[in-house]
Amino acid sequence: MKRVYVNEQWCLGCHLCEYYCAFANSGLSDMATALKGTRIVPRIHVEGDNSVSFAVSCRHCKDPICMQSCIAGAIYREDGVVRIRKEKCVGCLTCILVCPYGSLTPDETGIAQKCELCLQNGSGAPACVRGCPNRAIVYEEREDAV
Amino acid sequence: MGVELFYPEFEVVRNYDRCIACRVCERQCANEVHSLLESKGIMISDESKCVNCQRCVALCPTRALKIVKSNCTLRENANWQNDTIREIYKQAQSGGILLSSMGNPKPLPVYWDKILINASQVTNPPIDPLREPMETRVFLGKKPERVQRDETGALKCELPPQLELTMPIMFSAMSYGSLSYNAHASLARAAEKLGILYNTGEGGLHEDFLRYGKNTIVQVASGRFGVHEGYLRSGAAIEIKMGQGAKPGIGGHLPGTKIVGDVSRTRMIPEGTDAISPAPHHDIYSIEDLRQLVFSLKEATEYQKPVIVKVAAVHNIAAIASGIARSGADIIAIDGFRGGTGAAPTRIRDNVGIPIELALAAVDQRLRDEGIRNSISLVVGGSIRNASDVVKAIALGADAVYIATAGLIALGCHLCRTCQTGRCNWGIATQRPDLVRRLNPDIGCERLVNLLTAWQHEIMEMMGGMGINSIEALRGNRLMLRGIGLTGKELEILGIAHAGE
Amino acid sequence: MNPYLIIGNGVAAAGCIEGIRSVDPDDAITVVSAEKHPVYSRPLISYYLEGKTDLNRMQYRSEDFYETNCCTVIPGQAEEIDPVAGSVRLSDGTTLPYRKLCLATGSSPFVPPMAGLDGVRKKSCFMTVDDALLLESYVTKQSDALIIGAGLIGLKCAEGLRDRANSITVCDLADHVLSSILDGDSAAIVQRHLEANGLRFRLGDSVRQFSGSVATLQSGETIPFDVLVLAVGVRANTALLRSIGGEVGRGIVVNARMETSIPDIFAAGDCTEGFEMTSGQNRVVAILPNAYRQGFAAGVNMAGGDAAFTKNIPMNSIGLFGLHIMTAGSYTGAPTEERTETTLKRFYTDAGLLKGFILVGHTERAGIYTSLIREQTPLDTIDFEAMKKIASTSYFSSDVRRKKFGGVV
Amino acid sequence: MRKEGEIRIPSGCAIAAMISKSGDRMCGERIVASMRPMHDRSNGLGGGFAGYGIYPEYRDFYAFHLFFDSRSTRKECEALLKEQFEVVKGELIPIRKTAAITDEPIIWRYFVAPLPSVLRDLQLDADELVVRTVMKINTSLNGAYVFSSGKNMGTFKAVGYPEDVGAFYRLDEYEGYCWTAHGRYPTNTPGWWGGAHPFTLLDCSVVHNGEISSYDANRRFIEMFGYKCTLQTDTEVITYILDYLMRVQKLTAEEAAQIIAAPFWSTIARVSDPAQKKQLQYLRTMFSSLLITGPFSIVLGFNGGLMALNDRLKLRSMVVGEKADRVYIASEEAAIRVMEPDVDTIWSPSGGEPVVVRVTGGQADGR
Repeated sequence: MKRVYVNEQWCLGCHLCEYYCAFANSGLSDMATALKGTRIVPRIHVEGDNSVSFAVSCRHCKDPICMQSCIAGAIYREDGVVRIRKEKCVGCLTCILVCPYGSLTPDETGIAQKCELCLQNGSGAPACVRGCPNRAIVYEEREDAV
Repeated sequence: MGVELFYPEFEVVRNYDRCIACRVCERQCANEVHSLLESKGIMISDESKCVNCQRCVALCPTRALKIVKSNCTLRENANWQNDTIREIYKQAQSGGILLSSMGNPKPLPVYWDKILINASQVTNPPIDPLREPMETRVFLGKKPERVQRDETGALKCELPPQLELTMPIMFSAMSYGSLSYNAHASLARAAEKLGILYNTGEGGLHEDFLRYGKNTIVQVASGRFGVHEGYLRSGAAIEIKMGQGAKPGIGGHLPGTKIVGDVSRTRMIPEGTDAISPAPHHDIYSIEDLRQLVFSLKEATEYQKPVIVKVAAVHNIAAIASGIARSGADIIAIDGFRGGTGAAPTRIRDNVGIPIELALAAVDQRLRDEGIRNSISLVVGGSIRNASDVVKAIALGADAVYIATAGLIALGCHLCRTCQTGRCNWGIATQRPDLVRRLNPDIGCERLVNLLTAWQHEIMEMMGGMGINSIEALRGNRLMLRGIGLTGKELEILGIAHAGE
Repeated sequence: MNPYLIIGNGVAAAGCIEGIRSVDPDDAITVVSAEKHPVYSRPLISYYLEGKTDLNRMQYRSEDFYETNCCTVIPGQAEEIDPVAGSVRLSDGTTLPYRKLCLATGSSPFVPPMAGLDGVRKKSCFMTVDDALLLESYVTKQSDALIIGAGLIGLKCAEGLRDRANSITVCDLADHVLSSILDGDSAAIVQRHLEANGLRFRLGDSVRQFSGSVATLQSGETIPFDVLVLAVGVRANTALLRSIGGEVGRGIVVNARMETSIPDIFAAGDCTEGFEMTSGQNRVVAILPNAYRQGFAAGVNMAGGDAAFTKNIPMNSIGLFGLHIMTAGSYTGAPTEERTETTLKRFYTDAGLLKGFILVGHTERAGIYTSLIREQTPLDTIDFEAMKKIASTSYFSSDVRRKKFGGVV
Repeated sequence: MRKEGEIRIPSGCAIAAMISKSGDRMCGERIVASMRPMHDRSNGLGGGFAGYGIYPEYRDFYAFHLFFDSRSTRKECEALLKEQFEVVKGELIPIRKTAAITDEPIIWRYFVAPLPSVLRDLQLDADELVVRTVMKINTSLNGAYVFSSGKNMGTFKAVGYPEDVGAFYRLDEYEGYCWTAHGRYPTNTPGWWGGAHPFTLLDCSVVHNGEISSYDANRRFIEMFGYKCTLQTDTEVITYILDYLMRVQKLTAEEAAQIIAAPFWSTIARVSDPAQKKQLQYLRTMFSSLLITGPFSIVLGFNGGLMALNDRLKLRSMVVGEKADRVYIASEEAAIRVMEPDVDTIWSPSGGEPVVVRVTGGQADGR
């Protein structure tokens, strides 16, 4: 399946992916309206400093430990995509405690959220990928880990 | 001086209704124009630092930014124009030569725009490039005067070394050092994909790019940076740079701040030292000296590589070209006065040299008058901006063109003309690693390939319109051109008739 | 052929079902359930009281879970295993034959003897959804609740009851809260937060005697209450295996394949004890993530596959009135910490490895810390000093990052 | 309107040719007749013929055909000729006055041989001296125009329809082993006698139908080698190209065809014979400026044979018929049927595929 990958060689640390992510998941049609005056809570985040930076979002593991560990059974896999049933999540954050990539975050209400590849929010391709100015984030099929 | 005598040239216009304070502009501006006013949570700008490179404008996700030319002007004066006065203020403050980058921006004639191209109607059918073969392949190099046959009567089919190009376009010299690693990688990869050549410029060849040797022209300039036997052998051709259109008669000066790491190693000079190319080659003070260097280089490469001699278009270019054609060189490259540069004295850039169109027409005709046009190929550069410029150049008599600025624009250059600062926000003319990273060669290569693929299609369309299905039938085919609004003298030099004739 | 048999119907059982089905899509599975509910998330019962979830959303799997997995659920209590015949007898006398058996019997509340306890009318443990429903029926806005036990269960219960009751007092013999996962120092931060949220504590004390609706503590203090919650501790349900001579410690002893000492009998979940890597010993690590993963491994192996449950460490993520506490591993070796009035980050390292941590009020990317423990990442290969400040994969080498992020994991 | 030489003149046309492989001489009347069914391909502004083997008695002399404006020009020209040539005969070309052909200039022919002393002085071969003389007369002697200069061959052309031109020049009284013919349909000339086809230089004659788009590229290249394209017609430049390739560079007709109608690079890439491939690459690269693009069908006549050739896209019609030792070529099959109603085979050559016919006996001086 296609996943989001980051090539840190090309990441500029511009954080645009975070804003495009937040916008894509806002459900609004205008970015300024959606994000003005808010503290964004994106599902992808840029780590690193000026010399090395990279964006991290869910790896959509084949054997997702977040899903196995979810005390509410709120995390599930659908066609390889690891997703959260938000209405079931109680915000215990066990998923955050177990994810070795740091891919999950609490949303504005304390409920866990993660990248779901923009499959349900009407963006088509992941918004972070489309918004990346330097093709540091790509959405593609890969085999095993390099 | 405590007073800035001039209002900033540009204004940053921020639409606060749209600005979401994401700080992309701040992170992406190497000139530190933007910053967040934490206390109010809003973005502010220091416009005096803005060079109008448009990086912030391009990346602003809500299109909250635009950069406009300040309309704070001095009283109008056709003689003492704003720019003129600004330059005086600058020099009065600095005491130095004014430096600029990229090509001559002055409103001097662009002859390409005064030349029109023909098309077939009725008596001769246009050719549809989507249906019929349309050939743009060219071979650059010397062609012998006579065919030879062996004892059996068969033709001897050996030619002196030729450069094969899928289209009559090459990337002209831009050194590693003046350009970033990623810009060079983009050019090299695109040249390989396109089946054309790029040019190392005078900065030597980074070892990572040795693999693109078949698509590389290695340049030997007056500073001889990075020149060694392996370097000469690693390319497809060798170019001796005698001059550059943006600064004829001037050497080069790459500031020590750009001579870092790999650049220093590739140039074979210590880190931090200024790389100074002398105005002349100190072993070439005459045409016969040039001949010696041409043959030295041929000897060093066993006569396997064509030698290009690049000169700036100056007043007596026709005679110079004739001399070069007889020097043993295989290809002559002429760079017109609108050609770009990473840094040049402003006065030189804006006032020295002649337009490439006139130089090309004069040189091509002169070489034909002397009957030696086929013994040398002619490449022209210096602001070839689009496919029709290419078609016109070929029809005037060029074998191929060199492009550089157009390529850089494809890579993202916005012609802010401040390459000399080394703070290129587009990752092109800089060595700062965080800025270099902004140019992903995957994208750069793709965009260059796209650009030239598009140009090739356009060239084919125009050729087809003229009923020509191979580029060699366009070369020197000046009947396909007509001048518009040109004087009799200009038409005479260009060797074309006026529209309507 | 006899079906796969699972005793218990909790999360470990669900994991076991899914584990079996990942290998064997067809053969019958029988589940013996002591509770009348389909598998639900036990830790959610406090959220139920709090109103953050409901009985429907507490379902661990979808409604058709058993049907789509071809499972037969039999209500009942398993009484005895006949390992020779390969069958289990239920309390109603039914005998269920098995091909492979998985014991997912979980644990039961441990209630120490307390004088007068029988005379308390409104009392409950806090383990099951039935416990929660019972408590819900007891508690009114005017109720004063007394909770015996300031561990995870007791405090989550307190959180769930706070807005439903008039007052809540928590009493524990230990001198600090969450004594199973925090030391006194770190617990103090948590306790202050809980007190600020209206809980009252009586620590280092225990009930000497109940007299109707008044508890008298060892210290002599008397605490009147309307509702009593017993959350002292739990014990693994090991009797079934113990009675046929299987190896049992604090839990049913299993290996990494989740096999017990008796052939064809597996065990998973809170009832087991297995190798725990940070202590280097067998331990009962009764946490939900383990239950599922152990169940799944057991299921795979029962169906003839090969799966191992490894990298087992204790870990907990618990939120109390908005304050998150995350802990993992063992608190052995040298601690280093950073703290504020309300937050704490403490790491325990030993022999160049991270052994455990306590985070109070920090959650960001905590899984990276957990992975350092589980992967036994040598700390000298990363910038651990920076990592301690904020978890980030940027402190790994770019090579490691390429491996982590470059492909399918 | 300006005439040939003052402006570039493209034109559409009819062409025809016939040749006897064994060198049998054929009466000129047949070739004249072949042009009648193609009447509509001309517009009366030019017609002409070239015959090979027509002057057997003067076979060793260059036969110069000239138009003169006036007697004085003729005298001036004759004086010039005599400086470098021995003129063995000079006479008016016989004509038959008809109503269809008017305003004729003074039309003379001379049979000449270069003076050996001149060749020695100038270090030139005879052909080259002839070429230079032709160029000189045609560029600098106003009112004189050499329209034929080969040995044992001659060109006859005029303003008018070709069939009338044939009658005017009394071609029924000539016999040759090879004839080519041309009817002209120029689009921007009032018609000029010198501008009619065939165009010749030495024995090389070209009739051409088409409008080449490579004209100026070809012209500016070929002019490097002493040729002067004074008429600015396609035929002229093609003639010079073929003269340059075949006489100066000593290439064969087939090799010349591989240059002017070079195969596409993609075609060359598919050639399996490596030697052949290399030659095609070589010729195309070496003489790239002599590639002719745009529509053309030409018949090149030379002593001892002819070559018919289409542009590589075959944008003009051309058919070839054969009967016994005779080969017929024409823009339209109808013309061939007039020359030989009962041909053995008839076909249409592909674009860029040269049809070369060589004569093995009779009057031919083979190349």
